[in-house]
Amino acid sequence: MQKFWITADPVEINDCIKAVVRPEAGAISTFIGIAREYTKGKRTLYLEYEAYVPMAVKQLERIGNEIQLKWPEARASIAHRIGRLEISETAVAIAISSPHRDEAFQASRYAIERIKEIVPIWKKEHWEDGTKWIGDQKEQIAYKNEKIMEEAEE
Amino acid sequence: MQKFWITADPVEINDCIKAVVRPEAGAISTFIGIAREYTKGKRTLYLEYEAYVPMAVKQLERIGNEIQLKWPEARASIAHRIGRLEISETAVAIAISSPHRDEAFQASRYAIERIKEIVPIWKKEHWEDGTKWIGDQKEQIAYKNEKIMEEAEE
Amino acid sequence: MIQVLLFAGLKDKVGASTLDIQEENITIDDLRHKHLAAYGADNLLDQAMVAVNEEYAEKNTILKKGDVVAFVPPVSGG
Amino acid sequence: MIQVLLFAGLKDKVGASTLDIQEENITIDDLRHKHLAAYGADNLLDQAMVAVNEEYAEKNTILKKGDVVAFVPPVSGG
Repeated sequence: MQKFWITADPVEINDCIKAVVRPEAGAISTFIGIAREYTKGKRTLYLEYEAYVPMAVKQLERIGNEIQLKWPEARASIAHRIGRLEISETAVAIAISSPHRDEAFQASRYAIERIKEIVPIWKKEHWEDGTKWIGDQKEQIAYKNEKIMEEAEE
Repeated sequence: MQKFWITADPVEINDCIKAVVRPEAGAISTFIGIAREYTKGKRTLYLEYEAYVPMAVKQLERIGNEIQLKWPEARASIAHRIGRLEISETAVAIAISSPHRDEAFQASRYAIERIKEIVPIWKKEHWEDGTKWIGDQKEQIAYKNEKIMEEAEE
Repeated sequence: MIQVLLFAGLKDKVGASTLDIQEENITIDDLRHKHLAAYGADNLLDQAMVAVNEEYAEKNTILKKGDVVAFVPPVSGG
Repeated sequence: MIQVLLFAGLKDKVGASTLDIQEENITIDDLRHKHLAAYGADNLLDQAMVAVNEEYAEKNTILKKGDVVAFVPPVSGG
């Protein structure tokens, strides 16, 4: 079963859940990122996501491997949507299963933070008065390539 | 729309998600507790849950209110199954929506911890060699009624 | 009359999920010692929280006619 | 030949999502300064990470014939 994918079709959290359910699991933590209409009072009409698809899939798989190293009993599945998203549609869906809830919560939080750091996917806001590619959200002047590569070798 | 309920029918996380999706939400954190087959090597055949239903619903609603006090922009929905559950079936489903992910994660973690403290629901393990009502998981000798009541008044 | 509700292991031990007790204006503790001592469920009752009319209550709460008092064993939902 | 991939704001600025460049045995930095300086996208290129054949790479990596180098602007998925 596919566990990490990028798709132009609607993303359904149950597909990620099905990919991680197993008899040893007692807890599933999921995270769903959805298109928000209002950000600080400004209205978004819709979102557009673009990805470097084959690399993005590899990076999602890498996050899954990192999770399994950090929390050996946890299993992850992640799907990310691309193309045009209407308000409240799912952009990203993450499901983590584990025997107990603590690791599941930690790993799902870890997954979304890593997605926002290393997965080549970009969001474009479409407002009433214009558009903008979003990026550099952490206000880093330049990316720290070295740091990302070191982490990959851990 | 119903946001807090106890049911003998299968619980579907999407029903909780639908109850909390709104235009202001950019993040949904969910938690799903499922029937685990193996606990420390011991095999569970199936689980049985019993609830003091009207009070359990009130306590779930109370948890929803507590969440809205602690995280004003978060909204919660919680469903708990009762009766017989086969392995990997959902016992509890929690969905929290909020504008940003931090509160969503915190509130879903809070919800499951509070369920395990104050909601009158009991689990019975059915093993190959017997059965047992589970309780006193935190190894408290006696319940701290006073503490629970103080928290209710906060 | 006061209605007593019992659950899970406590229900199994007592052998009933409800008991109707002909009392009023009595504390939960007094009701327990007067009417529930015979069931050999003291340990389970010690561990239980109590609720009156679906809200958690102190064990010195005075029960009135028609009240429903529930003994709530340590919960294990989730 | 080396293929260059561009995304998001960088793609819009350069006006292309792929560029085919007749080079080999050249570092990413040198390729950038020699072939991409004309597009007025220096700020965006400064901010970008780079990947070679779908893996993140250092900017002093030497590109070989047939390599695919991607300039990855600050990501904003999730």
